[in-house]
Amino acid sequence: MARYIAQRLVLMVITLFVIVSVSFFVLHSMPGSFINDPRMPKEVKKAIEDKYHLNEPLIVQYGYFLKDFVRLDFGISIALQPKVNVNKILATKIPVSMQVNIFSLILSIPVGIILGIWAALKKNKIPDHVISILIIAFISIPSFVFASLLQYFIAFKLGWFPIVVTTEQTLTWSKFVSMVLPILALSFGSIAGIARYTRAELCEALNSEYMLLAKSKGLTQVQATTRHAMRNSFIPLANIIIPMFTGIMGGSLVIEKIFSIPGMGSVMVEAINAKDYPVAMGVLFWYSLVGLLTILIVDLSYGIIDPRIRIGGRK
Amino acid sequence: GNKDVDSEVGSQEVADELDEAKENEPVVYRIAGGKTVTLNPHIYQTTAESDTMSLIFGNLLEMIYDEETENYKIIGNHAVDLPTRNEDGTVWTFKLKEGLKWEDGTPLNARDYEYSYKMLLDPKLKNSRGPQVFDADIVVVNAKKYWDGECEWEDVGIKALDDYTLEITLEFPAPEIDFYLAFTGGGASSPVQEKIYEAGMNEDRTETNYGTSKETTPSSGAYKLEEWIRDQVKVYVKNEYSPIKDIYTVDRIESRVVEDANTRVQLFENNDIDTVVLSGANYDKYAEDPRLVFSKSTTVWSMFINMASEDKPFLRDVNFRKALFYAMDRKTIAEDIFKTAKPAPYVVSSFKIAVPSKGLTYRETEAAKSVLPQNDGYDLELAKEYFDKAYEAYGKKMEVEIQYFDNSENMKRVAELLEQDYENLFGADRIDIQLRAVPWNNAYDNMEEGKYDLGFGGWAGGVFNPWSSMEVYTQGFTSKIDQFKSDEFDELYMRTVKGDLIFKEQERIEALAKMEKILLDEVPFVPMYEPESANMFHDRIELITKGKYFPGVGFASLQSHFAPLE
Amino acid sequence: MKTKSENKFEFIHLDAEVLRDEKFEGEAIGFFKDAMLRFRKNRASVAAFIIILIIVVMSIFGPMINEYDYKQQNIQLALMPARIPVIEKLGIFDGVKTINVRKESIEEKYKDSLVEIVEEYKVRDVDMATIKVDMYKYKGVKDKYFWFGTDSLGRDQWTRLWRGSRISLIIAVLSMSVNIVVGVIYGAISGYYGGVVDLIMQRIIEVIGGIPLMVIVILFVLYYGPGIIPIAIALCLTGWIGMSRMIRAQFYKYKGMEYVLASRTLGATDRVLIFRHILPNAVGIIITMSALAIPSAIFSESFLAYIGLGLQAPEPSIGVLLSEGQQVLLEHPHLTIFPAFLISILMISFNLLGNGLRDAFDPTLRGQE
Amino acid sequence: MKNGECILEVKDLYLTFNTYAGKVHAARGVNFSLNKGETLAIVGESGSGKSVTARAIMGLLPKNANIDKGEIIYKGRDLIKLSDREMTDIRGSDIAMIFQDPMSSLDPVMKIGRQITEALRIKQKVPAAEAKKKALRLMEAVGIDNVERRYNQYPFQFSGGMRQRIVIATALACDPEILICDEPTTALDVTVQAKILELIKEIQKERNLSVIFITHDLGVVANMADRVAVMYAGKIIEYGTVDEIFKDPRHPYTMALLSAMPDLETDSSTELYAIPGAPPNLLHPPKGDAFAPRNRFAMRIDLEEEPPMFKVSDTHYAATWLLHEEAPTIDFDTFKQKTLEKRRKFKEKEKNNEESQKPILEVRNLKQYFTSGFGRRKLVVKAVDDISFDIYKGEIFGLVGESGCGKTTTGRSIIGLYEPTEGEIYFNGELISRGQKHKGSRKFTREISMIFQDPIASLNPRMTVKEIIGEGLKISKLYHEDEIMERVYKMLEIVGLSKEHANRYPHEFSGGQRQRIGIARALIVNPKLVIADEPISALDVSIQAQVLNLLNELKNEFDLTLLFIAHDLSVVKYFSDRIGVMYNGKLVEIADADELYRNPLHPYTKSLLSAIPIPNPDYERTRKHIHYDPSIHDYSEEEPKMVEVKQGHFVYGSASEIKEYTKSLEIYS
Ligand SMILES: Nc1ncnc2c1ncn2[C@@H]1O[C@H](COP(=O)(O)OP(=O)(O)OP(=O)(O)O)[C@@H](O)[C@H]1O
Ligand SMILES: Nc1ncnc2c1ncn2[C@@H]1O[C@H](COP(=O)(O)OP(=O)(O)OP(=O)(O)O)[C@@H](O)[C@H]1O
Ligand SMILES: [Mg+2]
Ligand SMILES: [Mg+2]
Repeated sequence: MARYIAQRLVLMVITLFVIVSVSFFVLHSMPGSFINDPRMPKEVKKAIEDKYHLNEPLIVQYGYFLKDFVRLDFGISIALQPKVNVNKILATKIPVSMQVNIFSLILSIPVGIILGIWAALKKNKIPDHVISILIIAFISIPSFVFASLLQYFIAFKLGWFPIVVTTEQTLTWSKFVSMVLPILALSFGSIAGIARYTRAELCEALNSEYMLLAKSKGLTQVQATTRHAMRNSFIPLANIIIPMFTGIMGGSLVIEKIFSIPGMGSVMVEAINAKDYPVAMGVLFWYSLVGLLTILIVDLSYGIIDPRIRIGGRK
Repeated sequence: GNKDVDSEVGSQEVADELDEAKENEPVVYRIAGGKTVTLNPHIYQTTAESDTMSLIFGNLLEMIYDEETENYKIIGNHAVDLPTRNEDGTVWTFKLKEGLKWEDGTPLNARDYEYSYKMLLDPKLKNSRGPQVFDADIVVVNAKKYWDGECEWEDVGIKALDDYTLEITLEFPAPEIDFYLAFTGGGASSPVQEKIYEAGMNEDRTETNYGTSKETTPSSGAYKLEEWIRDQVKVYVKNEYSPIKDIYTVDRIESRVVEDANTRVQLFENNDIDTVVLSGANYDKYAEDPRLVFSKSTTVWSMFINMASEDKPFLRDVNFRKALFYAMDRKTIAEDIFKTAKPAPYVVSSFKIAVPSKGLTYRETEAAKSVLPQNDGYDLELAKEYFDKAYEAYGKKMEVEIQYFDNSENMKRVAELLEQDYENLFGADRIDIQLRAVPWNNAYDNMEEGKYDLGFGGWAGGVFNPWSSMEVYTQGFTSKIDQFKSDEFDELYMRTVKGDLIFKEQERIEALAKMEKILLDEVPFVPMYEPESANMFHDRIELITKGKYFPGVGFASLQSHFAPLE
Repeated sequence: MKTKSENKFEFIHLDAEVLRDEKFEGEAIGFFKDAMLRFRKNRASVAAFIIILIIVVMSIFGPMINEYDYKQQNIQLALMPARIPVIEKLGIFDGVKTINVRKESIEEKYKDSLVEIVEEYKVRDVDMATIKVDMYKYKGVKDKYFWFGTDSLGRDQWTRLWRGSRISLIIAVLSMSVNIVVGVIYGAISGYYGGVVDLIMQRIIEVIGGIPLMVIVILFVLYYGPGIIPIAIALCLTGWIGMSRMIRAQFYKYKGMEYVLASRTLGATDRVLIFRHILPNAVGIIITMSALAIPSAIFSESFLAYIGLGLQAPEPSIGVLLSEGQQVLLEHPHLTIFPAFLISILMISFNLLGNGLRDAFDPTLRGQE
Repeated sequence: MKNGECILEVKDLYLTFNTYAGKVHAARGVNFSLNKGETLAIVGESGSGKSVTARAIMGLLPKNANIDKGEIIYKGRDLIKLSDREMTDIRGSDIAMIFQDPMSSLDPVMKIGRQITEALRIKQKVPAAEAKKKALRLMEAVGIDNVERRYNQYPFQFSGGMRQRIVIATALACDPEILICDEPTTALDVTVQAKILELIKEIQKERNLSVIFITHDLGVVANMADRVAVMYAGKIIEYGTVDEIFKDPRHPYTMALLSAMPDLETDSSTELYAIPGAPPNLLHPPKGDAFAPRNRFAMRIDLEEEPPMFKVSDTHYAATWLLHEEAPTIDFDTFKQKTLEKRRKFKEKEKNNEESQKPILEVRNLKQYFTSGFGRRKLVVKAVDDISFDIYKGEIFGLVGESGCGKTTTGRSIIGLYEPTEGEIYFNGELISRGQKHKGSRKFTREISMIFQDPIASLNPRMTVKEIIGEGLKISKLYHEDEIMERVYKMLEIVGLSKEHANRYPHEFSGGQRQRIGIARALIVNPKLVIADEPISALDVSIQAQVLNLLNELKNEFDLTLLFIAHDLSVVKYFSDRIGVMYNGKLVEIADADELYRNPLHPYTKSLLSAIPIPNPDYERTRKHIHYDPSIHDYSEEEPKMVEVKQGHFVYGSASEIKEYTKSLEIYS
């Protein structure tokens, strides 16, 4: 096992390196400069760009980048938060998004699963249809419309929740209350995703032979479903749920903007728009790393959930 | 001077006064705005940042609203009074107040100023605000050389003669108002605290983290940061050590980052913030609201024409450009698309002051009125006439592309409107207009490189110096986005800004009118409108300016009267 | 009686040599025909299919139904609320708008068009009122009907919406087609040859998938301008990955099937095996994935429009309309409601269609259901 | 309740399924009763409604099923009327069921122990320790060793046979009174099957269980049952004691079924009896006797009226008009006479001529290893491990062995689907074992073709029959389109299908027909050697005969040489000239078919032979199954070899074993 993980990690490092390198060249081939003051004299602009080696051949810049990169240092931001270390920017932004995301997870996983189970058990009956329609509706209404409506009606018109998230740094009750709407807005999508997936997997599991055996043992439908079908559906479910866990570090551009959450949502887009290469590269690296780790975790989780793989049997 | 990104986002500073009844309750002013990128005064970029800096960074001088004269006024802040100058206006001397202190109580004196300028111009740091002292209204001796690393600091014309005397030596004489303005407000000319600036320096002395967090942003101004959470909130409270703190009535400013315009309006309606800037989309709803006040801008937005186009010779034809000029429906653009803007068939904004002593704007002068075209420059007959000529000369269908900014709905609409208007007026068989969305900084790059046909742009400039704003149209200007070239124009510019006309009020104004006329005749760009933003202030605020917007101080909300919060 | 029953107990097959297999009745039913038969029995999917057809037809002819043009502006009639004949009698979509005005201007401006005063209040000692105004009367165009209202330049939203859905659909179909072609070829090669080829090809996918879509899309739009084709291609840059994974899985599954082996023992070439034997199995999946890919492409397009990477004006798309509408959502909801409704309907329909197709093409359900 | 008393009674059970195509009438009035302590076997072709009936008893019907009428009386209660909750109490504790497929009926992610104790813990609230004790006892009872360790393992760590034992243990955990076994051994090897059957019998005796045993294998029935019910098209058409059914069947279907089984006595020179046609489509159940269209003795009334149950004896009933007093009497003997006399005789094998002395195929030291994974996870499966044999022209070489022993792999290596890890294969004296990619070997492989096991999986569902059959010709590019068509039609004719079938798709055909299409595909290219990989194991008994007859016929007509792979020894014996027995990747014995049956030497061969179920209750009662334990071989000192102990009789063993084998040979003769 350890050896397998080691092998995977080595492969991952290589992949990551290629991703980062390709991205480096792609990013740096964007036209434009991070200095967007058109009144600045040309030579001043050039001098400042020179300071960041931006006028040198790409390959030389790549060399500079690699030198720091091996220490996982992406340097300082040049446009988004000038002079602030990229990793530090991420370290302040990620927890903010995480706070909301964690609650959204806590909400969406059980709700999604329960809806999925319910729909599967009532397959092709009214609850199933209602849930299915809801799921598609959740998926199909763009989040910026959805979040705006939530904010307008529930926060502004009804006044049940604050319009924007409060600024407290620790998680207090009032902060939590203010996060309810963004949490909801974030959750609809994942609830729908989980429910849909659960339903599909469960429908399959419910028709399996071991369910028959379980029922012929005298278990009730509910017992058989929870004890057997759910467990077996969990393997494919891990495929979408685990990425949700690792995805909590990201933020939603739209929802964070609407509810004024200073999280990760807009960082990448802004960094690209502002040509803030260090930030863009940093975000890209950490996200790719998390992404690849997620794939690895998903693969390993199969082993944890499925004894056939854990104990080394063949599928 | 900055390029305006989008006129919809204006500045947000305001003030108030203590209510007699609730003496001990601090006056709180709550605002919402965009993100602050940096508070390092040597590298900031936007007006929003300089507005913030004005609160926390003191300077030698300060511009305030004077209730008596009902106008703005420049007073000494760290300086005892206005500076003195030598005869030809090249050497200026500030006397500093005694007992000035930084936020932490350590003394602040002329040496801090000198250090600060030294750092601003440091050849290794390559601060982007450096050009402010060698490529702006004032040009300090040898500043550019030092920035380039070509001379010693001793050669630069900025000296702390002693702890309380600062001497600035200029390469060219400067009018008083230009010189004063260079030392008001917070920004590159405010001092930085050496201790913190040095502590944040990296090994190579190429970067410092000054102004990147609350800890690294010491106050020398009327307010100090109590809290700064990046991209979320800033709280300012009065700085006890500030010599001018009593001018402001507001004790505490809470500023929230809210990027979504709808959200801001809801927060305002919900009484969570005290003021809001309305976008065009939200304006309709409040069009008749008595709380509305309007702020002005120094920018005239124009449609630039690539008058040196290689592949489209008709763009080089002044008749064609004039046709575009006269066919532009400025009123519709200003009133129906932007809602709050004003049609502007001219180059110099109506907000710019020509006679600072009287507060007289350039547009109010006779000289300016004489160059103003009729009927806002909207004359379809004339336009057609010009177009026919141009069309005849070219002989075939003209295909032009308008580039617009991809982040501005309104600019898109303007482009859409122009497409329809021009095609309808000149005939879709004779002119075909294409639209192209471009990220705004790329749009400017394209224009600089002459890779465009028609494109929107606008220059902001100092309110008090309409002349120096003309630099952008001179041939020598390095970031030129138009393709206009005129020796006559350049000469006039040199004379009004660095030459013989500097201190000759009337001739200077006439020269400006002449420059404007040259531009309007050549039409390197078609002026469209000047933005005004609609602001709303909460009932509890009574603006000291009575809703008028003044150069340099805006609505002076921080000096205004505030009723207590419920 | 007796004879009759004797007759009854007479052997009838005795002489027949060998009993032969029964003859078939009816037509031979091919795989697709069978799938279609089963698809037709799924009522929800058929309904969804019909709705999609209607939308497609409307996206072609919708803009021609009324007298307006998608780019014809009439700035005097900007932001008119929706007004639909007949339905207006029900009190909705009747061109009435609620606005806040000074009380004095009711007399001055809105006297004729006033429908109702909802509320009166004071701001800064000025009398204000919330009133309902018939905007069509107010603007003096009582004879006009903008079914879905107008946008901020006074263009007819109905026309723009259908025009927009046409363009969204074109983008979606374009990007989907490219995704399918690339995905199928890539997945087929990777899955069929397996081994080292597969290993390398999968690593390439990992890398491509690792580069954030945003960067590529922005670059693309920067270089090629925000046209239909660049956006469609931008959506393809990583969009084919999902398809190729599915196809690869199919190939893994089917390349060991006995009939593939059978054909191989007869000396079939790789090409025959891939295109004749294995790929047809993936057709169901391809069709299903396509049906599901279309709404997600429309969705991605609207997201791009939201962050400013929309189409070239004045061309509308559902995404462009939505992102324009969102900015004035609360003030002029008609600009959001209609596109949002359309996109939801499209999504729901395509999803239902996709589900129906999946069932129809599922070989395990063949014959029985 | 005393033995012999009726414990469960199914009365007139009528069951339908709602499908898109219409109502499927799966059970059309099923009547039977089960007595305490007895084993009732229900036999019948696939699709006759056996499983449905069983599931109706358990109350575990699929959602689209409806019970239209009927009663299932258990202890005075009608199970159909019970709510699901009440049924839950009955399931497991009173009536338990074992399903066909042991691979999928255990939850793959739950430990074995928990699966056994689950019902105890949940339903009877037995404390954990006690439940575990009981489970361990049960596991021991079903013949699992090392129970303590096994208790905490997962299903995938068990072999198929052991899993089926666990399923049985699970079913027995709550001490049910009735055990329903729905084809519990069809997925298993003969040897394993024999063990499981023994086990069920033992347990039944021990616990005095009543068992309903569902199967389509008459051999198994003969072994297991006290009474037999024969089902056809959703009805029980005959039931009686096992002797009555096997010795004195009354329904022509039962007779046909019994006649269709090859036994060890018949040899391939005689045609097997095959029931013609295919079972009726239960979407539109026929009027009258459902079997009539396939019945040689159908009478006019059979087409018009459904026959009632006629009583033959107290225990024996049959539903056929033949038992009507006015009908002519057809008993089993007449049936046999009438049908069997008509059987064609195939040409006797001509042995010992010049041609047949020459091997057409020589396999030398063939090794085929599969590796998966890499590094530490590398796993080498020695699917075929050093085997050598020859096949002579015109002969049928049978290859038998348990599942997974490498039979298929051998066949596929020969045809070139795999590149052998080691060893050579010569076809007509030319080396062909260099994998498919070599152009040279393709020419030879065209002369070898293959028939596959699964008639469903081996036909491309998206191609018409004519495309499937014609593909080989098309690929060879030797013929014109018209010529290909002509040959396809001819081939269809030969395999007993007609021209009009050519445009149909495989799913429209029955299993037997599909396999015939597969045979047509293999033969149309005029192969010299045909590898038939279990061509009949997926088919019903009645259809098996059709296919075997066809192969038999074609063999002579086309002058084929066949490598016939199967795990059913009785079929191999019937069909082959020589037989190779494989075990775990190695050939352990090769001999002439008769010789092998007469003188099996290798203990594995003996075990295999003893496990064959024979559809003869008398024989089955006395049969003793010989267990094979591979650990008896001690090859640590002596290298085992393949040795010819008698002319044409090879056996694998170490020198000392060979000596023993030779000795026993002498005793035989
Ligand atoms: N869920 C279902 N939906 C529709 N038809 C079904 C369903 N289950 C079974 N049938 C049909 O009912 C009939 C009887 O099926 P059943 O499974 O009882 O056959 P069987 O005798 O057990 O056959 P086998 O030996 O293949 O297991 C078949 O025609 C089958 O197609
Ligand atoms: N492509 C393959 N890769 C890895 N292992 C394989 C492969 N094909 C077969 N095996 C393994 O080789 C062994 C022999 O398989 P083979 O299919 O030849 O058995 P068989 O005797 O035909 O069994 P059955 O009666 O079940 O068909 C099995 O353990 C099987 O799992
Ligand atoms: Mg069955
Ligand atoms: Mg096999």
